[in-house]
Formats: sequence, structure tokens, C-alpha cells
Amino acid sequence: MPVYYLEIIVVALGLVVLMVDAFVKLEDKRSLAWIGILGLAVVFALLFKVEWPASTEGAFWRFYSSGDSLALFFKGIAVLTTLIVLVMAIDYSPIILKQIANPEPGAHPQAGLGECFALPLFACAGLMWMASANNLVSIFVSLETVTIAFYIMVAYLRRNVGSLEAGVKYLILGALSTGFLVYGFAWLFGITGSMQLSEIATALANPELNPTVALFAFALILVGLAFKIGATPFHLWIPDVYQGAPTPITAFLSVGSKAAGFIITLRLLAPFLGSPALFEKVVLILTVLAVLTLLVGNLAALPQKNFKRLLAYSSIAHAGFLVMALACSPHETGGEITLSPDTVIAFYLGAYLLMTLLAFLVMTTLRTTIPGEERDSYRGLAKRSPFLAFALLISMASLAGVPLTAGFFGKFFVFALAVESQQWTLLVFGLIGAAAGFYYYLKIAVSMYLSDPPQDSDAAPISITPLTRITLLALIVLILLAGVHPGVILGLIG
Amino acid sequence: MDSDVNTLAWAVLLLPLVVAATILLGLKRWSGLSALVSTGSALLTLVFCLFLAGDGNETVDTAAYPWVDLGEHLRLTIGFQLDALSRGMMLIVTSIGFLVHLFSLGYMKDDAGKSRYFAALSLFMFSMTGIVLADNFVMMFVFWELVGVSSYLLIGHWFEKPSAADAAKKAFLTNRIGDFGFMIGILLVWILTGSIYFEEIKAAVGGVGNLALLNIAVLCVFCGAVGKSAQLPLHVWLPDAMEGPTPVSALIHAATMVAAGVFMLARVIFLIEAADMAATVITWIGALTALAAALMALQQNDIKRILAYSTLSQLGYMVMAQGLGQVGSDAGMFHLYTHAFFKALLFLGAGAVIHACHHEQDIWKMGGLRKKLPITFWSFALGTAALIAVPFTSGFWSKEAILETALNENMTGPYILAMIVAFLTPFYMARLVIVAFFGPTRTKDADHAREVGPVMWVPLVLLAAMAVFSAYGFLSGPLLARGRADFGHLFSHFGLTAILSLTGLVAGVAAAVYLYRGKSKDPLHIPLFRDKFYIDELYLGLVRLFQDSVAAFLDFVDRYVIDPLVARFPAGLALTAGSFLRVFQAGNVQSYAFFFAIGVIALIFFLIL
Amino acid sequence: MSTIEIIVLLPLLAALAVGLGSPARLTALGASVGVLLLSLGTALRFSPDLEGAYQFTSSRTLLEIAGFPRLSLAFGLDGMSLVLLLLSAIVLVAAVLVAPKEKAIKGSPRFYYLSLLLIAGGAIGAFCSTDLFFFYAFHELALIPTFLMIGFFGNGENRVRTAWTITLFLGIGSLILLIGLLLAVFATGTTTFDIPSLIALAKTPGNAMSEGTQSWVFLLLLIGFGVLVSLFPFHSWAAPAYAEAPTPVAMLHAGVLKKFGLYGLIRLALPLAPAGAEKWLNLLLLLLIGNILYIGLVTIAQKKLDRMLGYSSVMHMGYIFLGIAAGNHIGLSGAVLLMFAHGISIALLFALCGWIREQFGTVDFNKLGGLAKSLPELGLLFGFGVFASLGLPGFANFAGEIAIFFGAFAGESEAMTWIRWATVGALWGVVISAVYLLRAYRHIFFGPLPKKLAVPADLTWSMRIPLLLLAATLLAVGFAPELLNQYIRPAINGLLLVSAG
Amino acid sequence: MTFLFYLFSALALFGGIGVVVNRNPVSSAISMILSFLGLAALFIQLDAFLVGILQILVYAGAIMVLFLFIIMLLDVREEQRRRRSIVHFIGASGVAIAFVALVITVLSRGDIGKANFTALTESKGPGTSDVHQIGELLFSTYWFPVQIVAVLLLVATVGVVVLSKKELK
Amino acid sequence: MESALTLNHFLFVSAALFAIGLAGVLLRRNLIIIFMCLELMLAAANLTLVAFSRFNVQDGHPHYDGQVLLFFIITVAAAEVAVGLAIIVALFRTKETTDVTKVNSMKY
Repeated sequence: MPVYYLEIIVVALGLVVLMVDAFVKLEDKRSLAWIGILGLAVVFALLFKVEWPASTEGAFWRFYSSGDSLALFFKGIAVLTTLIVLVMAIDYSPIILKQIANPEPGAHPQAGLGECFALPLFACAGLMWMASANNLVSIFVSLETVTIAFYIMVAYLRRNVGSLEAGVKYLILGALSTGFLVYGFAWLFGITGSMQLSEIATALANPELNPTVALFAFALILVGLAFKIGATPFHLWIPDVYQGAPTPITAFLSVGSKAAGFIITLRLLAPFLGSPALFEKVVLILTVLAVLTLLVGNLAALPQKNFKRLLAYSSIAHAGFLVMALACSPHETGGEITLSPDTVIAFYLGAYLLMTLLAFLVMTTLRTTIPGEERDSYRGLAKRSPFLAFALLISMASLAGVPLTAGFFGKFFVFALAVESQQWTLLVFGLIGAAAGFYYYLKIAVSMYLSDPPQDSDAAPISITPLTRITLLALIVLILLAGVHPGVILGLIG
Repeated sequence: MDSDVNTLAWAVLLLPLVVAATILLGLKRWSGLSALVSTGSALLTLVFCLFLAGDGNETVDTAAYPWVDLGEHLRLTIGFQLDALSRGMMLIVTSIGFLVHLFSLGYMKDDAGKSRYFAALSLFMFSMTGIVLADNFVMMFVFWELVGVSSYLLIGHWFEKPSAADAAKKAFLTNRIGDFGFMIGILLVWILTGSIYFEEIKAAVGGVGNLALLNIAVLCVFCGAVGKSAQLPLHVWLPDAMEGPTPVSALIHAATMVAAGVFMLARVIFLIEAADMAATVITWIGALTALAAALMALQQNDIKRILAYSTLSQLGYMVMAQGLGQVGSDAGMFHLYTHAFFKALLFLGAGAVIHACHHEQDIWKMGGLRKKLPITFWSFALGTAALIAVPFTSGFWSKEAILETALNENMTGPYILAMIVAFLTPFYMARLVIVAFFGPTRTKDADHAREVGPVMWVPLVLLAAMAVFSAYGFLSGPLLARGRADFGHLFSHFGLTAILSLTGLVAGVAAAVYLYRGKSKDPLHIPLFRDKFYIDELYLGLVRLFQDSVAAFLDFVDRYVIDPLVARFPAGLALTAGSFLRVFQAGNVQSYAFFFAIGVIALIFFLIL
Repeated sequence: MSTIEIIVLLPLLAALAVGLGSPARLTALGASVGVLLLSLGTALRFSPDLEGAYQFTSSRTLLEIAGFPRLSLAFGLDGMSLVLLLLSAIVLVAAVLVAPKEKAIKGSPRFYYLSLLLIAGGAIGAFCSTDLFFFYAFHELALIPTFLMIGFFGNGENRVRTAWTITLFLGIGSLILLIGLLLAVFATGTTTFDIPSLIALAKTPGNAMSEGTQSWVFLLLLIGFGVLVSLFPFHSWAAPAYAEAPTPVAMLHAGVLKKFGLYGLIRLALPLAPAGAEKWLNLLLLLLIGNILYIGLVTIAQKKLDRMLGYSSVMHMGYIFLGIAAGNHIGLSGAVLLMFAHGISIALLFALCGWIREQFGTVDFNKLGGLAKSLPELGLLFGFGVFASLGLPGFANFAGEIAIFFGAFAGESEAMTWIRWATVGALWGVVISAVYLLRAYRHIFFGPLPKKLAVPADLTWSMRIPLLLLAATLLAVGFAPELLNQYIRPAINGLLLVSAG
Repeated sequence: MTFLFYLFSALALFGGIGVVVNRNPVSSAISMILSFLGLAALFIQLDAFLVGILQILVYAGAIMVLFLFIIMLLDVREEQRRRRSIVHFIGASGVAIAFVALVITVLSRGDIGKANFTALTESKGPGTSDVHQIGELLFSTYWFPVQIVAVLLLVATVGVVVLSKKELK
Repeated sequence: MESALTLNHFLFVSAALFAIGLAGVLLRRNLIIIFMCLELMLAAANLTLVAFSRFNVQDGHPHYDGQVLLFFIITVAAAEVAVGLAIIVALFRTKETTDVTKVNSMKY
């Protein structure tokens, strides 16, 4: 099956959900999510079946990279994330309904829920297009598709001040970063005379290139990208938006959006890194960004008491490690080094997907039974629900980078890369970051395992739907499996 | 024949260990049986040792047990050096050991921890045997330590008594300090000569280049002897060790533990001979110990303590002798041999007295025991005679030998000190005998004293005989490398030494008789001597100052400096930084945009700079 | 499945089984006895003649990207790891036996035994791995359960805080270690994580690291491993952690897991960066003297048995470091021997300390006394522990210590080198350890019995068996160190052969 | 032409400044329309007729009307002064000036900008106008991004409905 | 086209307008105005794009790829405005304000 069918199927899925929502009278609109979940599962399976066309002539391939297994991997991330987000959305739907439902008689009690399941699908299609985009235009449009979908989804709880506030903040800063990105695109187009990344790379490799102008364009683009991936100092939106957004959407933002941001970043950085005149400066600035991000993400997380915000800082922290990998880009591609930043980042994001989604999944499952998102609400969880506590423990251990979990290999590869490219400064800060990580992640474990449950909590057992349970189990198994056998993920990168 | 010797030696070594283990594992509940087994084994080892001694005086190679093989440079083995020195020493050790076992059967009859006592006694015999038979330094050190621990168990036998428990600890720790030096010494000798085996060291010691280090090495080795033989400044444990049961005191003081130090020096006399400076130091230390201990003995009231200090004093003689070369060493061993018998006699006699007086140990609360305990008295008196070197008793010959050697070696200073001791010893011993055995009985306990049973007095009588005659050739000949006869040339003329020591003897006894006859209270009052020159107090102060308060201080440092510095400070720094970073996260989107813009400016600036 | 794979996986599978609902104590006991028997069987089948070569090897390749070091789940034993495997197995059996019965555990017994098995599994896995990655990872595996055990089942008010401290310390230590290891791997430009191949590569002429790199590698490994072994001044986690950990955890951690760092230094740091070792020798000497003398004095100041034991275990690490600093056959053999001996003796002492705490509710020296009279068995076994710990001949510790001292003194020079001075300091430490250990013994077992103290019955058989197992091991190895030395000797020979070549 | 450039530039820039400084939202919006008109004129001056027109139609027309509509709908009042407005003013204008300064540096260092525009080939024939050219590009080469934009617009539509419908049915 | 006008002229105007928009974003309190300023920035960026499109002449024509991108940008901007205003309206409905300084319930 040609690869570009995948996005079409996903878009079609979204349309089906919308149509069914509009024209079929459903008692429980949550079954709409099943369409998405099953459909995405099929798409995920199809990912292993795609064919690349023999000929890449034709207009289409100007915008869509071919023979690109990295893109495929990121499409996989997008699909899987969306799938799990839909699973979460089912659990989370009572809260969504509370915030948007229409009290009037006659209205469907679940009005507005169908769109909630359709939008992630469209966003997913956008993310998949981003993974394959190899042209400034397709990068821009796919990126904006995703961004606009996220504006809506973040602000989805339209009676909830927090959600709307998050929406507004994301909107304003997102538009700001889009402005810079567009401005940067304009400059890049101006100095290279092309929108095609391959042609841009050729143009930038020209030794007569004026480095100032190129670096200016680079700076502007980097701003836009740093915003997407949450690198300091363009990370400030993350904690607030993550906190305010509906939890499944936070998960989506934290994994899907970030992963797509990274694939775009990899694509856009490649021409600059390939230019001998620019290489050093680019790496230097990436190093600075990485150091700042590592410090801010990890240190600011230390005093954090709200679990959702903590995960936000953690997402910044992990962005730090990822940027660190970027900054370890080799001067010349090929040669001895084959543990390329691309592979490392892809692996890291794969691992990050598993562990972050696991954490968020536990969080959404609990959201209806425990009072809030503060860390203290998780006190004594081990006594109330050993399974959820264990799941969260695995997730935290993996995020902290304890060996034999997927998260460790992520850090391991990043550190290996840094050692190999002799980025000692980065190593030191990576070390500080990882050390701080131990503290704040395990703090959750302390709450769950070592503290008594809060006085006012009811001791009622927490129910978990079978779907959630299976998803949780699958994630746990994958984390542990990838922790012993990283080939599980690395094999997919190809 | 050699294989027989081999078997015998191993049997001598291992029998007590097996007995100790058996008692510990199986016989604990049958205390009487334990005691008998232990005593029987002591007798058996004595017999074995007699066989060994009868085997002749030549050195025999025996099979060694490969204990640890650490590559080509160091193979630690358990093997025996069976020569005249060790055979003789073994005989002393086992014979005294057997007698102490025998005596203990009576003395410890009703003790609750009888099994434990005899197990420890056997362990002690095992350890002591190991020291004597050792053919290398490491093996000697191994058993050296084991002697330490078994003496710990014996001294602390009555561990409910805080004083006993403390004394045991003190003995062990003081010995450990000595062992600290000993181990360094062993290591230094090893790097200098390349071996830990006595015979190999003897062969290699001539080739040592770094003589200064050799001197230090010998002094370090000597430290071990200072600890075990309770020389200045590590003598403090020995008087306290009187807290143990009296037979233990006899064992430790007479022939075994304290003798081990002297024996060890005799064993490595070739090293001492090669290190002049160290030899001088050893002589001086010995002489000073002899004098200091004698002075302390003057003012003690506890019968066992007086004997303890006299032991110290006599050990001083022996150690002093070790610094005088091969001849001196043999003289020292000679004295060790004679001393073993009369001191065991004195201790057991004291034990009998104490036993009879219902565990009263203060001589001023005794008196008139001459008539109540005639056998004890007479044997005690013979022992005293030997100790104060009444001519023709065993002690006389050995002491003269040491003094003569000192004179011959031109060690005038130590010689003078030793002569003063020769006056002091008769004085305090006479004081003891007069106060305890003569005059009226002073307390009810002394009044009710009855002669002890034969199990206890038979050893006394045997020992009394030895105290008088042991120096003579028919007894000492087979036992010693060099006995009285070999020192004949020293006694060939009635010289300065004889005159001086006889004068000292007469003067000492006379002074004691004059001062103490018929007194019920001590007419002399010298706090400095009574309080042992305040050395214990000094040590206590030093320990408090340099150990306890430094420890407390370091504990404080560890809690409030190191831990905060290594752990809390970085953690706090990170937390503070984290809290500071929250300042940027003020919730206002416009301020975010502002930082965003600043970031853009900075980014562009650095990139196009 | 090779034998070693079974040995390594047995505790982990047992942990899984416990997690899934099999009877906790029984499963744990079965698994640990199984491990012990298998390890003993391995020891019997081990041929000591093969110098330094790994035996019973097995390997499964997990990850192979061209250019990146190959990763495989590989196990194997040489004499040194065999000794540590035996140590783990013995202490594990004792720890499981000492662990309270299910009913006596407040909280989830399932969780208790699961964590215990994981800790042991981590330790065993680390000692048996011949792949650098799993060598590291297995050690870390034990970290989280240790953390939870201390925080959850620990005793004392500050247990959560203590759990924190140990986790952060060990976590950070491991991170530093990780970087050191990565640096070493990439500096040799190698394509494998296989430890023997790595070492062989590092020795290939032209492939050796530059001295500057070696210096960094060794320093990082020293600090990384050092933190795990509570090298001064990174020791402040140890005493409170051991004092507050549940007894079996203290036994396993102080006895077994801590040895990982020392093992790593011998196994990796010395052969990979010999020049670095030489360069940092004096620093190491300084730090180990800190361990011995400074910590020794701190130990003297302790007023509670558990903390005292904690500090003493920190102090004794100094001797092993000294053996490592010596770097020669004698010293390294001694270090390995002492690792084993210390593991057993400290496990014995912690087990007894736990029993005392449980029975009397206190381990304060001032509140105890005179126990030897009414509890002679306890007194005897404790005495074994004390005397083993202070290095009395006849116990295994002595053999190790004396070898270390000789090793540190060895050399052609007839003068006092730095390491010899350090040895003199270490020897004084022997006096110090006698001071505090005898003080403890004196306070708890000698003297009169305090009036308020209610004395329980002496040790039951369920308690005696593990303790006797440990004590018997100590005595057996003490009397015949060759029991273990026969394995250690060829391993160290091989190691030095490689280092020299 | 130069004069026209300066004129329209001024219009665009002052319009922009008007947006920022007017405290009345309606005036801001009107200023914005002016600015867009100036901008559109500049586009046309750069021979980009289609996008110039689009700028007027879409931006100045549709978008700004939407803004105005919302301003009216929400009855947004005149903005109140901040307490420390001067600080904000300095901060914001500082950032703006710094940005411009940096761009000037870039422009002065870069050489491409100093060159004159090359003249276009005068081609008068069917299919050569930029409307024609761009239209063809959009529906031939660029068909794929157009499809994506279609999805984007769908998403936006759905989103706007969900977010702003008074009550969902 | 007269020779006096260079590319720099246009680029400068574009940058200045961009900076003005940025200043507006930082300065204004009304969310709607801020949003307008963001659109202004986007439009300013467009000028650069057009200028470069005109500058990079291809076959005697402006480089139309730039203008096509501009077309997409305008489209996207329109969609963005629609969604953005929807969000702002929704916020106004619940919070009765469009003042950005009052939208700060989540912090730290």
C-alpha cells in the first residue's frame, strides 16, 4: 500500500467520526472513540505494510519525502499517541461533558463529545504529514494544521477557565512563534531561492554563502522550533498550557506535538548542520539551548507539587536531553559514527511516548476518583490501587532513567552520543539534570508508596475499564521490554 | 621419626582447639565433663611435649599447612619450627598450663560458667602453642591475636562485674595497640628481607641495606612484645587483668601470655642483634619497666596486684635481657623459665589464700595465715624466696645471669636500675608475706580460713619444688638451650653483681621487717607509687581527649559539615535554583512573550555576533 | 538456558511469581536456596586452572547497530565473580530466613519479598554479567526496591528521608559511573560492551587510551563506584540507611550490593585505566584513610548499635580500597577475600542487630547490658560477628586484611612509600575498630543487666539457622581461606596478566 | 516609484504604530486596515498583484472585519493604563528597537540585499499574469498542500463551532 | 523599477513592521489587540517573502513559490484568526474580560 494512503485513511476516519456523530443517533457517544481506536490500530498495523513507490517523479514528492523510515517511525509515534489519547479521552469524557454540556432539556446529554474524538484524528493526520514533510510549504501547512487543532483541543473545555486560559496562552505564544517561523522561512527562501529542503541544503553548503544572513534565518526558524519542542527560553508556555488543557490533550501535546516538533527540527537543522560555514555556530547555540533547557526543566521541577505541572517540567527536561542529542551532531555525516542524533532522538521519543503516556493514562484514570492533580492526591495510592501505583512507579522510574526501563536507554544513548562527540559541558549538565530527575520523579513514588492516604479520601477501590487496563499493561510491558532489549524500538527506526 | 614429630606437633597444637570446639558445641551442659576433658587434654599435651623434648635439640622441618597462597611472593603457611627454644618453651607452657587446669578444677568448681571457662582455657593453650611453635611471623601473629582474644575471654570471665568486663576490654585493646606496631614490624621486616620465615629472615638479615629502617622495624616488632609482655608504656592492662579468676592470673602471668613477648624477642634475637639502636632501646625499656613496676608494687594492698606488679618487674628483667644479644636473650629465657614456676606458685598460693579467705584480697584484712594455711604458707614462702633471689633458689641464678650479662655488655644505666629493683623486690615481697601471713588475724574471713584441698595444694607443692630446684641442670638441662650450667662462667667469680644483689636482698628484707612487723596499717604513704604514677589516669585523660572527644567532634563534623557539604548543600542549591526559576513562570502570558522576545534577541545576537 | 542464566533469572522470576500471587516467603526461600545450591554446584564444577578466563559463559545478542557497541545479555563467571556469587547466595538465603514471617509484616508481605528478591537478583545479575551494560543495569535494578523497602518497611522516624538520601546518592553515583564507563568504551573505540573484549582491546597496542583519557576514566569510575561503596567523603548515606533499613535489606545491601562498586573497580577501572590508577593513587590513599581513620573515629562516637554497624561497614570499605590501591596480586586477592568476608560478617551483625531491635525495641547502648548471661547463644554469635569484624584470625576477615596489608607493603623499594604510610594508618584503624566493636560488645552483653530490661527467650532455631550459616562460613573461610583463594588466585592472575600485557 | 515606496512604507509603518498606540480598539483596528493597505501597495510595487489584492481582500477585508465584529460583539472598552506603563513601554520598545537594530546589522553585513532588483521579462500573453501562474501552481504542483489546508480549514470550522456555539445540541 | 530601491528597503520595512507588531504584543493589554498585532507580524513577514520572491527572479518572472507560500500563509492566518477569536470569545463568556493581565490563574 502506498505510504500516503495512511494519512488519507486517518483523515477519513476523522470524517467518519464526524459524520456518524452528525447523522447517527447514538446513546453513548463514547463508542465513537472506538471507531478511531480501531481505525488507528489498523493504520498502525498498516505502517508495517507500506510500500515506497519506485518513481518519485511528480509534484507530490516535492512535499513528501520518500523512502524515509525515520518518517515512518514518527508516523508510528503519531498514530500510537493518538490511539492512546482516544483511550484516555473515553475515561476522561465525564469531565469533558461536565465542562461543555448543555443543561437544556432536549439536547443530547453528550453533545460536543463527538468532535472531541474527531479532532485528535485530524491532528494525527497533520502530525503524520509533518513527519514526511520535506518542503517549507508542506512543513508550514501541516504544522499549522496540527497547531490549530491543538488551539481548539486545549481550549476545548469551554466553560472551564483553566482550559480557556491555557488555550489563550497557547494561542498567543503559538501565533508569536508562527510569526517568527514564517519570517525565518521567508529569509531562508530568500537566501536559497528554494522551498525544497534538499535544494536549500545544497544552497547553504555553498562556500560563498554569507553566514550572517543564513544564521539570522536560522535563528528565526530555531525560535519557532524551540517553541514547539519546549526548549528554554521558549518553554514558558508549557507548564501553564499543560496544566490547563484537558489531560488527554496534555498527553497529546506532550508526546505527539513534541515528537512532530522534533522531526521538523531534525529536517530543518540538517541543511544548516550540513553547511561547513555554519556548523560550529549552530552546534554552539544548540549546546547553549540544551544546557539552559536541562537546567530549567530539571531544576524548576524540583519544588513542583502539582503532578500535571511536574510532567510539564519533565517534558521540558526531556526536551533538554533531546536538544542535547541534537547538539551532539557530528561534523560530517557518515564516517565511523552511526549512532546518529536522528536515531537517538527517535529512540528517545519512542521511549518517552511509552512512559509519558503511561503516566498520563494513570492520571486520567484517577481523575474521576481522586480530588485533584496535586502530588498529595496520590498519597497512599499503593494501598488503594496497587496496579495503578505500580504502573505509575514504572513510568516514573523510566522517566527518571532507571536501568532496565526504556527511559534509561534513551538517556544512555544521549550520553553515549555526548561522550562520543566529546561534549563535556553537556555531559556535566546532563548529569545534573538526570540527578535532579531522580529526585522529583521518585517523589511521586514516595507519595504513592511511603505516605498514608489523605484523611478525607474514600477507600473505595478504583475501577479500571478493561481497555485502559490492557493499554496500561501493554505500556508497562513495552517499557520493560525495551529496557532490556532496545531493539524493540530501535528496530522500527530501521 | 620425623613424621612422628610432625604428628606430635600437630597433635599438641590442635588438641586444645578440638577440645575447645567440642566443649562449645556439645559439652556445654555437662560442665564437669568439660572440665575433665579440658584438663585431660592439657595433661596429654604435656606428655606429648615431653616426647617432643626428648626427641633431641636439633631443628626439625615439619609439614606445613598452606593457609593462603598469595602468589609467588607470599605464601602464608602454618608450620612449625621445632628447635631447643620452642621445645623448652612448650614444656614450660604445657606444664604450667596443666597445673593451672588442675588447680582450676578445684577453684572453679562451683562456677556457673565452668564450661565456658575451660573452653577458653583450652583455646588459650591452643593459641599459646601456636605462638611457640610458629616458624613464621604471620603464623605467630595469628596466634598472637588469638592469645589476645582468649585472654579477653578469661579475664572477662565474670563479665557481669563491670570491672572485669572493662579489664578484659582494656587488656585486649592495649594488646591491639602493641599488635599495631608488631604488624608494621612484620611488614617492614618482610620488605627488608623478603621473607616472613624466621630461618629465611635470619639468613637474609645481613644483607639489609636500609639499617635505619631495620632498626625501626625491630622496634615495631618489639611493640608487639611491649603489648603482650606489658612493658612500659603498655603495662596498664596487666594489673587490671587480676579481675579474672586467679588461676587465669597465674596462667597469664607466669608462663604464657606475658612470656609470649619475651619468647618472641628471643625467637627473633638475630634481628635485634642486627639492630643496635633498637637493642639499646629494648634494654632501657625493660629496665625502666622493672623499676617502675617495683615502685608501684611497694604501695599495693591487693595480694594479687602486688604479684602482678612483681610480674611486670620481672618481665622488665627478661625484656632487658633480650636487648643484650644472644647471651642476654638466653639469660632472659632462663629467667622466664624459672620465673614461670615460682610465679605460678605465688599466684596459685595467692589463689589458695583468697579462696580460703572467702575471696578477700586485701592483705591488710588477712594476717596470721601462717598457722591457718601451713602448706600454702610454706610453698608461698619458697616462691617468695625464689622471686627475691635468695641464693641457690632458681630465681637467684637466672637473675644473676641477666645482671652479669648487662654488666658484661656495658649497659651501666640499665644495670643500676636493675640493681635498685633487686633491693625493691625483697622489700615489697617481704612486706606482703609479713602482713598477710604473720601477726594476728585481722578479720573474720581470715579467722575462718581453712587449708585448701589437695587438688589445690598438690600443684603448690610441686611448684614449690620447682621454684627451688628448677635452675639446676638436671631439670633445666633438657629444657633450655642454655641453662644455669651454661652461664657458669658468669658465676665463676664472686663479683660486683653478687655483692650488690645480696646487699639489696638483705637490706630489702630488713627494711620490710623493720617497717611492717606487727603493723595493722601501712606506715608508708606514697600516693605516687600507690596510684601507679598516675599513668592510668593519664591514659584515661588521653583517651578521653584524643579519642572520645575527637570522635565526638568528628561525629559532629560528619553530621553537620561533611553531610551538608556533600549532600545537603548541592541539593539545597538545586532546590533554590528551582524555586528561583519559578519566578519566570508568573502566569502572565505577556511576560512569557517578553521573555520569548528577549530569547529571540539573545539568540540572534549570539548567532550573528 | 545455561546454569548462570538460571541463577540470575531465578530470583527475578521468583519476584514475578510473588507479584502474581504465589506464597511469598515460600517462593523466596525456594528461589534463594535454589540459587545457593546452583552456585555451590557451579563452584564445584569450576576449574581453577583456567587463568582469568570466564567459564559457564552464555550470550544473547540484543542490539547490533553498526558502529555502536554491540549489546548482549551475556553472563559468565571467573574466580572473582564466583566468589561474589557465593557471597550473594549465602547472604540471600540468610536474609530471606531472617526476614519476618508474612503475618509479622506490616503492609504487604508480597511487596516485601518481591523487593527482597529484586535486590538480590540485581546483585547476582551484576556479578555474573560480562556485558558492561547489564553489569551496570542489574545493579541499578536493586536501587528502587531498596528505596521502597527502606521507606516503607524501615524503622525510625526519618526512614523516608533516609530512603531518599540513599537513592539520590546511589543514583547520582551511578550516573557518574555511567559516564565514566561510556567514556572508557568510546575511548577504546570499540564495538562491544563485552567486558573481556573491552579489556583486551584496551591493552592492544595502539588502541590504548591516552593518559589524559585514562586519568578521566579512572577518576570518574573511582567517584562513581566510590559513591556506591561509600568512599569518603561520599559516605553520609550509608550509616543512616543501614540503621533504618529493614534487617534483610541492610544485610543484602551492606553485605552484597555494596561490593558491586569494589568489584567494578577491580574488574574495570584497574585494567581499563592503569595509568589513571597510578595518577590518582595518592588521592585514593587519602580518601581511604578518610574511610578508615576518620570514619573509624566517627564510629566510636556512635551511641546506637545500628548506626555503629553502619559506620563500621563504611570504615571497612577502606581496607578493600587499600587492597585495590595496592593493585598487585597480593592486595587484590586480599581485597576480594575481604569483600566476601565483610559481606558475611556484616550480614551476621545486622541480622543480630535486627533481632535485638525487634526483641528489646531499642539498640541504644545505654539501655542494654548484660545480655550474655541470659542469652548466651546470642552473645556467642554476636561475639563471632564482632571478632570477625575486628579482624581476628580464624575468621575470614583476617585473611583478607592481612593479605591487603602485605599487598600494600609489597614492592622492591626499601623505603616508606606513600602507600606504606597509608597502610600504617590503616593498621591503626584495626585498633580503632577493636575499640568500638568491643565497646559495643561490652555495653550490650557485659556488665549488669539493666533492671527495666525484659529479657526474651534466646534465639529460636528459625533464627539460628541463618546465623549459623553465616558464622560457619566465616569460620570455614577463616581457617581455610584457600577454599575461596583457589578461585581468586587464577582470576587475579588473569587480571594482572592482562593488565601487564 | 521611490516616492511611492516611501509613502506606502510610511502608511504601513504608521498604521502599525497606530495599532499599538491607540487605546481604543476600534481605532486600532482601523489603523491596522490602513497598515494593510500600505502593505498591499508595497506588494503590488513588487509586482505581486495577486497577493496584493488578496492582502486587501482577505486581510483588510475579511479578517479585519471579523476583528471589528468581535470588538463590537464583546463591547470592548478603551484600554486602561497600566500601573507601571513606562516600564512596559521601555521594555517593549527596547525589544522592538533591538530587533530592528539586529536586522539592520544583518542587512548591512549581508550583500544580497544591497543589490538592485533584476528587471522582469515583459511578457504579454495569456497565461503569463501572476494570477494565472500562481493559480496553475496551486492546482498542479501544490495540490498536496492545498489538500492539507483543506483539512486545516475543516478543523478550524469544527473548532469554531464547538467553541463558540452558544449551546451544543 | 528604479535603481534607487534595493531589496534592503523592503526588508527593512518588513522588519520594522514586524518589530512594531512585536512591541504591540508586549505592550497591549487587550487580547484582541494582541492578536491583531500578531497578525501584523505575520503580514510583515509576508512582505519579506514577497520581496524575496521578486528578488529571486526565475525565467524573468518573480519566484512564484514564494507567493504561493504567501497564499497559504494568508489562508492559515485567516483560519487562525477564526479559531483564536472563538477562543477569546469563549474566554470572555466565562471570565467577562479580554484583559490579558487577568488571565493568570495558573502559574509557577
